[in-house]
Amino acid sequence: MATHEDHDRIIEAARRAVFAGQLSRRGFMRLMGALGLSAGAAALAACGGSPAATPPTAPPAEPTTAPAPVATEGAAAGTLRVATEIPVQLDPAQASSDAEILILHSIYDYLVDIDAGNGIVPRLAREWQVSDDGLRYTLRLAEGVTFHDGSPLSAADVAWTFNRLRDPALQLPTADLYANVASVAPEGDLAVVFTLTRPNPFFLYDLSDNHALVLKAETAEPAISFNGTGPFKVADYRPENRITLTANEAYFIPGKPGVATLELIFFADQAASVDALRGGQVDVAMRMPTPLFITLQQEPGMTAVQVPTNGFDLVRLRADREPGNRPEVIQAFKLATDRAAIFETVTLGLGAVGRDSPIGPLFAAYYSEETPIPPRDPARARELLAQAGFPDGLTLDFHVPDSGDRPDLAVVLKEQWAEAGIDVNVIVEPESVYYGENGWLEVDLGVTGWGSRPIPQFYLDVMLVTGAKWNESHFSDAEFDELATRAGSTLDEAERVAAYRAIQRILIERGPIIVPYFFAALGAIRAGFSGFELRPFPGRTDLAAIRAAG
Amino acid sequence: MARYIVRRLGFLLLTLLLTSALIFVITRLLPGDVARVILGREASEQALTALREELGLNRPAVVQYASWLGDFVRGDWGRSYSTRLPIREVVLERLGNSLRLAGLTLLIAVPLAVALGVIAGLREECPADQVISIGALAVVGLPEFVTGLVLIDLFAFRLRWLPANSSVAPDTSLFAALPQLILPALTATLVLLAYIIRLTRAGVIEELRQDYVRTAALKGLPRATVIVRHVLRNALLPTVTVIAISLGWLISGLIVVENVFNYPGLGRLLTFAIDRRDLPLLQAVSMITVLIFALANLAADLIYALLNPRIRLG
Amino acid sequence: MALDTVERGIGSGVATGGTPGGWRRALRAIWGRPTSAVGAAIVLLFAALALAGPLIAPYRATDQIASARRQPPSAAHLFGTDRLGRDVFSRVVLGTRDIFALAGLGTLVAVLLGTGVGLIAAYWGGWPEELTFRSFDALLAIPALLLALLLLGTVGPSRQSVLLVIVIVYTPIVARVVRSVVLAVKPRGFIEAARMRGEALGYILGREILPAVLPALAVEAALRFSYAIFLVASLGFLGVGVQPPAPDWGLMVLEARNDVALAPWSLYFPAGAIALLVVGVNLFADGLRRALQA
Amino acid sequence: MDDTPILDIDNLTVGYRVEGGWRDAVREVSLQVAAGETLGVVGESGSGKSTLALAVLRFLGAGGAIRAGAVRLQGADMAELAPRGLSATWARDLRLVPQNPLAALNPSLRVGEQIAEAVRQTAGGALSRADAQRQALDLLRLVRLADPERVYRGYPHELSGGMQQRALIAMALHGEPALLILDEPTTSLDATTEAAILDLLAELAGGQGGQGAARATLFISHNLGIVARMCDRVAVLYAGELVEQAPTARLFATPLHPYSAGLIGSLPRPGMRHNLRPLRPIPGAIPRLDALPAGCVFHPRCPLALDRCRSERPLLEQAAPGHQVRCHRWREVERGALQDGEPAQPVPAPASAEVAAEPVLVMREVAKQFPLRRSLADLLARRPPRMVQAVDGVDLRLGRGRTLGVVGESGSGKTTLARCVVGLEERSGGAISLVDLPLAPGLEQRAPAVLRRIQMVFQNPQEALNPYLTVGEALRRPLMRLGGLRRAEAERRVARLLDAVKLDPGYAARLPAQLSGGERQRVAIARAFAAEPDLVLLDEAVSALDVSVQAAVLNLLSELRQRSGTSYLFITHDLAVVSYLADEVAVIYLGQVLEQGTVEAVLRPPFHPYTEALLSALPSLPPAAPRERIRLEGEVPSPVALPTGCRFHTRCPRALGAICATEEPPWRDAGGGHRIRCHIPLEELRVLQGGT
Repeated sequence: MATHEDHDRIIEAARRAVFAGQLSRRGFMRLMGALGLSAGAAALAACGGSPAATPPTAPPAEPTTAPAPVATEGAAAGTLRVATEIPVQLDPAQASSDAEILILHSIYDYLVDIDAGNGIVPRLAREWQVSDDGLRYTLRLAEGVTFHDGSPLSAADVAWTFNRLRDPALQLPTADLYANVASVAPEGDLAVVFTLTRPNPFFLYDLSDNHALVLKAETAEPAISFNGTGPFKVADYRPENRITLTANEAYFIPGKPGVATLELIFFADQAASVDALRGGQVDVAMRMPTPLFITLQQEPGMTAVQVPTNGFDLVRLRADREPGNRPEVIQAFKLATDRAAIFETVTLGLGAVGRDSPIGPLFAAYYSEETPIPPRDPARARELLAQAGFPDGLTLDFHVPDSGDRPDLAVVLKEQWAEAGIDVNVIVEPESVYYGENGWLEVDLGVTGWGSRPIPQFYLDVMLVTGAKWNESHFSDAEFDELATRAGSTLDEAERVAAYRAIQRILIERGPIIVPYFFAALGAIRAGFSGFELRPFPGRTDLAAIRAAG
Repeated sequence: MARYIVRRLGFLLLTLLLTSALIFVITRLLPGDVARVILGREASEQALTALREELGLNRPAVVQYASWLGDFVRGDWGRSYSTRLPIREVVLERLGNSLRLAGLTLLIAVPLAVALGVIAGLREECPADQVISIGALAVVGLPEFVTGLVLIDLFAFRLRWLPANSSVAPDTSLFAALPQLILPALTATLVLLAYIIRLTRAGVIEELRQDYVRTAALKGLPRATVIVRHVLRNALLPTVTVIAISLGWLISGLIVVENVFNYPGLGRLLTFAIDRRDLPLLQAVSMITVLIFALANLAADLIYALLNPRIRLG
Repeated sequence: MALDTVERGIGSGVATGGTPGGWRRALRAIWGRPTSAVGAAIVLLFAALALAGPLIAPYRATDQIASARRQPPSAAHLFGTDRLGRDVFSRVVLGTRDIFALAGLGTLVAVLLGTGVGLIAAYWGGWPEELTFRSFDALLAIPALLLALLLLGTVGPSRQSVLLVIVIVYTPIVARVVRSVVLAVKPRGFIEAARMRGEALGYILGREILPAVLPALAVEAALRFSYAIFLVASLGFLGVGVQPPAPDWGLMVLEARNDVALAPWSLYFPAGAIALLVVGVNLFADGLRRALQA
Repeated sequence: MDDTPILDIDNLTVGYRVEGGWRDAVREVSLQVAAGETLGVVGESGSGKSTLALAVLRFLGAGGAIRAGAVRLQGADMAELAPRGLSATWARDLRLVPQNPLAALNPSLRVGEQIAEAVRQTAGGALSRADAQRQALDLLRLVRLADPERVYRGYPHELSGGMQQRALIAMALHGEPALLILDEPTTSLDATTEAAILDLLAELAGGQGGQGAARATLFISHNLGIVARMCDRVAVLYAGELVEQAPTARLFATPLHPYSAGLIGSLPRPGMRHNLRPLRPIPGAIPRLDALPAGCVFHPRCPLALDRCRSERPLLEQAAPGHQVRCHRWREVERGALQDGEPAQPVPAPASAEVAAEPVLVMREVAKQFPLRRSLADLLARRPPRMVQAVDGVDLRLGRGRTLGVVGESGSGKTTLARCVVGLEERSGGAISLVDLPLAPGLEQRAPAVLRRIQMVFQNPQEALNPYLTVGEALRRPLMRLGGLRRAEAERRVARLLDAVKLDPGYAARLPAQLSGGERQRVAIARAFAAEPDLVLLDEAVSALDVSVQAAVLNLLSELRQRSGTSYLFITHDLAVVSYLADEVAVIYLGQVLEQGTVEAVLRPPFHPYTEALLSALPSLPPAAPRERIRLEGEVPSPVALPTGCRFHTRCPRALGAICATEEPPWRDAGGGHRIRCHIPLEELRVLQGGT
C-alpha cells in the first residue's frame, strides 16, 4: 500500500489541475476513487459559491480554498477571535457539538484527519499500513510530539485513548463505533496496532471520528484537564463565556499554529455573534442562519464562505405505528412536500435540494438521480390519506429543535402539508428537550439535524437499518437492511455503488423520511487573516491554519 | 430598630426557605433528562442509568432537597452537570458582571430619573410635567429587545462609536469594559427610567400637599430650601428604596438585555442553564438571583427605616 | 416584563379611591384628557383589530407567497413581507388577537382569581390570610421573568403555558392590591353593620366590599395588562412563548432578528406594534388612575 | 402706637377655580383685629373660616385667589408683596398654629431643628446655630414643656398631640409676631389636653408683649365655648359670609342673627336636658358653594325667613358700636318681638322613678385584652404574648328605655367596651346578658334573633354607610335580614324609616355621597332602628357633626327612644352631650369605670378627681366664673403598662400619696347608685370640690 506521502502528492497535483481547469471535478473524483480514498469536492466548490453575491467593493477574496498551507516559517503572531456557540462539556469522548469539536481539536490531535475533500490525511499518525486481510492497521506516530505538560507522546497514550473510547464498561458513545476492534496495542514507542474482528473499508474514517482525539494515558478528568498535543494550549476557560488558548510553541507541525492567541468567544445567540463580527469584536464566525450569511456577504471587509456539505435536516415520521405505518400516509407526506420551494425559501438556495435519502450529491460516486421524485400533488396526497383511513386529514404534533433553519422549515412544511389535509402543530424546543429523554426517538413527527460526515454508510448504519441505535423513524425494511449491510462491508466499490443506488430508490419509494435539502456550511472571516478553510462539519475547521496577514 | 432588623431578617429567611423549595420543585419538574443532556444524544441507556445513580437523581425528592439546601447554605454548590466545573466560581463571576452592569445602569438612570421626576412633580400638570410624564410612559413601552437592537444598529454599525457586542472578557477592568457596558446599560436605563420618574414625581406631589410644607414656607424659608430640606427629604424616601430594589431587579431583569448583547452576566447564565437542563447551575443561579432580590428588598426596607425616623425610632 | 418586578417589590399603594357613580365621570375624564384619550384610542384601535382582524388583514397569518419574499412595504403589502413571503401587515393585525387573547385573558383570569383570593383571605384574616400571603410573598420573591422561564421550562412552551404563567405571576400581585383595599374597608362601619345583621360572607364580599375594590382593581388590571403584553412579547422573543407560525409579535421580532439587514420592516413593524400598544395601555391606565383615584 | 389695626380685612372675596368657573368660599368679608386684641372667627364646616385664614396668609394654593378686596397687615397690602417680601412677612409678622399638629411638622426632622430653623430665618441669618438652638429651647420652656431637651431632640411622631401642638405654638411665637392665627388649634386633641393648651394660650396672651406673645390674634374655631373663653370679639361666618360680629359677651348674651342664636341654642349646656330644656337645632344643612341660595344665604334654614329674605340679600348693618349683623330682621330680634320659631317639643321623660327599671343590658366583670404581636423569637421561646388591657372588669346595668352614657378620653376603652357588647370584639372575660339572655362573645356565635336586638351607630357618618349602596339598600337589608321581611314589604318600610328620621322618602334612591353629614347619620340611625332593637349603641354618634346638626340628631335620638322604648348605650368623650341625653353615666379611664351613677349625681360633687378634671375642661357658655381649674398632668399612660394601684394616680391632681400608687382604690357608695372608686373619702372630696 502506498504511504500517505504519495497520496498527498497526487492529490495536490490533482487539485492544482482542477484549479487550472485541466481536470474536471468528475475526473478528480475518479482519481480519488482510484486511490482508494473518497475525496469530496467540497473544498473546490467553496470558492464557487455565488460569485454574484460577493460585493464588487470587497477586496479580492482570500484564497480560502488554498491548499493546506505549505509549511511557511514564521512564529505564531496576533490574536484570532472566533465566535462559537456555547460548548456544554469538553471531554473529547462525549463532545458532540461543532463548538466543542472546534475547541477540542485545537487542543488535541486526531491520529488521522479528514481534509476538505473528505480524504484521509495524516495528523499524529504520519503513515499507516493495512494488512492484506484488512484486519490489522499499523500506524506510525510523528516523532518528537509532546503533550502540553511537556511529556512526550507515546503509542501507549494512543492505545489508552482508544481503549477508553471502546471500553463497553465506560458506556461512551463511541463504544459501538469501535465494537469491531479486537485490540489496540502499542508497538514500541511510536507505533500502534489496531486489530479488527471483521474487515471495515471505512476504518480510517472511524479513527478520525470526532471523538477520537488523543489524550494522555491515565488522564483522570478528561473534561477539564486539557492536556493535549494540539496546536494550542488552554490559558483560561470561563464556562459559558469564552476559552482563551495560546500557541503551542512546541507543536509538531511546522507553521502551525498561525496565531499566538486564539480566543473562542461563546454566543448563545447566532445573531449576536454576527453582530459581534460586524462590529469587530470577533474575527471569525461559523454556523449562522442563512439570512445573516447573506448580510455578511454584503459587508465590506468581510469574507463570507459557504461550503456544500452532506449535512441535512431529516423530516421523519414514525413508521411503526399509526399513522406512519400506512405506506399511503408516508407517500402523502412526500407528495405534499415541495422540496425545491423549501430549498429556495429556507436555505435561500445555498446547499443542495434533497432527495429523501442521506446520500447527497457531495458523495458524487454514490449519489444518483435515477429514481424520479414524484412531483408535488397535494390532491393526490389527500386521496392517499383517505385511502389510509384518514378522510378528514391528519393532525399531528411536529417537534422541532430551535436551532438553525429548522423552525422556518417547520413553518413552511406546515403550510405545504396543510393543502393536503395534514395539520401539524409546530412545537419548537431547545435541543436539550428535543433530544432529552430520547424524545426525538419517540415522537411521531419531528425534524432532526444530521451533521455532515465523510462517508454515507454512517447514516445508514445508525439511522435507518432495523433496530439501529438512532433509528428515529423506526424504519424496518428487510431489503434495505440487506443492501446497507452489503454496502458497509464489501471491498468491491462497484457493488457498493449499486447497493447505494438501490437504497436511494427504496427510500424515495417507501422510506418514512423526507430530506428536503443538504445545507451549506456557512462562515465568515474579517479581512486580515489567511488560511481560513471552512469544513463541511464546521467544527473540524482547522483554526491552527489561520494566520494574521501582514 | 434592632428589633425591626431582626424581624425583617426572620421574614427574609422564611421567604427564602419557601422560595428555595419552590425553585427546587419547579426545577425538578423541568422536562428533559439531565443525564441525557450531560451525556449527549449518543449516550447509551446504561450510561444514563449509571449517571442518574451517580447524581442521586433516584433518591426521594425530599432527601434531594434537604441535601441540596444544606450544601447550598454551606457554600458547596456542586459542579455543573454540563460543564463539570464548580458552579460557585462561575456564578459569582457572573454575579460580579451583572452587578457591574446594574451599577452602571443605576448610575445613569437614577440621577436622570430623579431629576426628571422632581421637575415633573414640582411642575405638576405644567408642560414640563406633561412632556416628562408622557415621555416616560412612551419609553417604558419599548421592549428591551427592540431598543437594544436599535441602539446596536445606531451606535455600533452606523456611528461606529461603541462595540456592537458586550462579550466582556473575564478579569477586564471596569474601565476597559466600559465601552462594552454602555449600550446594555442604556437599554436597561430606558426600562428603569420611567418607573423611577413616576415614583419620584408622585412622591414630590404628595409631599407638596402636606401641611408641614406650609409650615416650612410660612417660616419664610426660600422656596429652594423648602423643596430640598423639607419636601425632597420625604419625597425621595420611596425613591431611595426603589433604587435598592432596582438593583435586585437588574440582577434578574437583565435576562433579555444580556442575551441581546451577549453580556456574560447571571441572566445569560440562567438561560444557558435552562436550555441545558443544568439543574445545579439553574438552582444556584435562581437562588442567587432570589437572594440578591430579597437582599435588595431588605436593604430597601432598612434604608427606608434608617432614613425615616418614624420607623427607625418606632 | 420589566417594571412589574420592581413594582411588585414595594407593592402598589393603591388608595381606596373612587366614589359611586364615578365610573361615568371617570370615563369622561379619560376622554377629556388628551394623553389618556390617545391611550384609550390606541387600545380601542387594537381591540377593534383583535375583533375584526380577519376582516381587515388581506392575508392569513400563515399565507406564504413564494414569489414575494422580503418585499419592502408597498401598496400590495403595507408592511412588506417577511422571509417566508408572509404579509407582515396581516401578521401584525392578526397577532393583535393573540396578544389580547393571551395578555388580556391572562390578566383577566389573574384579576378574577387574585380578587377572589384577596377578598376572601384578607377578609377572613388570621392564619388563612397569613398563609396565603406568605406563600404569595415567596412566589413574588422570584423575579417575574425568572419565574416565567422556570415555569415554561416545566410545562413546555405553548399558549396555555403562557396563559398559566401570566396567571401565576400576576394573581399574587392582584391579590395584594385587593387585600390592601379590603384591609382599609374592613374596619369601616358599614362592614361592621353588615356583620351585625348577620350577612353572609358572599354578600359582604360581593356587595359591600367589592365595589370599593373595583377602582383600584381597574387601574391594576390596566397596568397588569400592559405588563402582560410585555411579558408575552418577551417570552416570545426568548422563544419560550407562543410557537411558530403563530403571529406573535415577540416571536416575529425574534424570527426577524436574523433578517434585520435584509428585511428590517419585518422586525420594526411588530416591534412598533408592541411599543404602541404598551404605550397606549400605559397612557390609558394612567388616565384611569387619575380619574378614579384623584 | 397708632390705631392702624394689625389686621385689616377689607371687603374680601376669595374664590377657587373649579372647572373653569369660580366658587367663592369667602364673600365680602371685612374684619379688623387691633393690637392686643383676639378676634374669634366662628363657623361650622363649610363656613369659609379656613379659607379666610389662608387668604390672610396669602397661602391659598394654585386654585385659589383673592377675587376682590384686600388684606392689610399693619397697613401694608399683602397682595402687593413680592415673593421675597412675602417670605419676609411670613418670617417676621405672620404665624399660624394649624389644626393638625402632627401633619404640620416635618416627620423626618427633629422638632427642635424645625423651631431653630424658623428662629434663624426670622433673624435673617444673623443668628448662629447655637444661639438659634438656645432660643428654641427657651421657646419650648416658654410653652411649659416639661422636658424641653427631650422634645428638642425628638421627632414629631415621638411626641403626644399636646406636645406637638405646644411645639408649634412655640414655633409660632418667637420674636413677637404681629399676628398669630390659631386655626382650630385644639380640635384634634383630647378634652383635658385641649383645656391645658387653652390655658397656655390664655396665659401667653396675658403675658403682654415680648417673647411669647403676638400683638394680635385671630382665633378660628367651630367651638363656641372655646371662642367665648379665648376671644375679645367674635365674628360669625356662615357659608362664606360674615353674618354677625360683636364683643364676645354681647354676642352670647344678645345674638341678633338667627344663625348665631341658633348656634348658641344648639349647644348643650349644663342643665339642659332632652326632656326638660331641649336644644333648639337649626334645621337643614349648610349650602354647598355651587348651590348658594338667592337672597339671604341663611334663609332656607332660618325660622324667621320672610319673602324678602328669599330674594334680597341683607347688608351688614351696624346694630351697636362694635356689633354688626347681616339680617333683615335684626331690629325685631333685638326688640325681642320674635320668639324664634316654635320651641322644640320637650320630650317627656320616661317615668323617672323607674330607676330600677327592668334591666335590658347587664355587664358583669367584662374584660377585653388584646395580645400584642409577638416576635418570632417570642414564639420560639414560648413567651406568652404581652397583653393590652383595654377593658378591665366593667360592671354596668342599663334599664329598659334608659340611656347610659359612657364617658372617657381616647384610649379609655369605651369604644372597645361597646364593641364587646355588640360582639364585634370578643370579650376576654366576664358576662354580658341582654334582658335575661346571655350573649355569646362573638358576633358569629349569636343567633339572628339576638343580632336583631342589638344595633349600633358609628362615630363617622362617612364610614357608616357604604358609599356604593343607596340609602334604600342600606335600610332594606336589615329589614330583610333581621326583620324577616320580603323585599317588597321592606321597600315600603324604608319610606317609614326615613320618615322617622325626618328624611324625605326620595332619599331612598340617593347615594351617601349625595347626603350631608347629618343626613348620613340620620340614615345610619334609621338603619340601626330598622329591626326594632332593644338596645342601640351609639359610639360617638354625634361627635363628628357640626353643632347645629348635632343638636338635631340628639333631639332625634331622644324622640326615637321615647317612641320605641329602646335603650341606649351612649359612648362619648363629651360630658355636655352626656349630660343632655343620658340618664346614667359611667366615667371610664384606662379600661376601668371610676365613677358611675345618675347624671344628676355624677355631675354634682362629690366627683371622682378624674370626673372633676373632665368637667373642668368643659368649655362653658357663657364663660363660667373662673372656679378652681383642675388640670391633668402628662398623658394617658399606655394600656400595655398600666399604672399600679389606682389607674389614675399618675395624673391625679388630688392624689394622696403612696397608697394611690400601691393599692387599688375601693368603691365608695354615694347613694342612689352613685359610686366613686377613690381612696379619698367622699366627704373629703365634697369639701375639696366645694360642692353643696
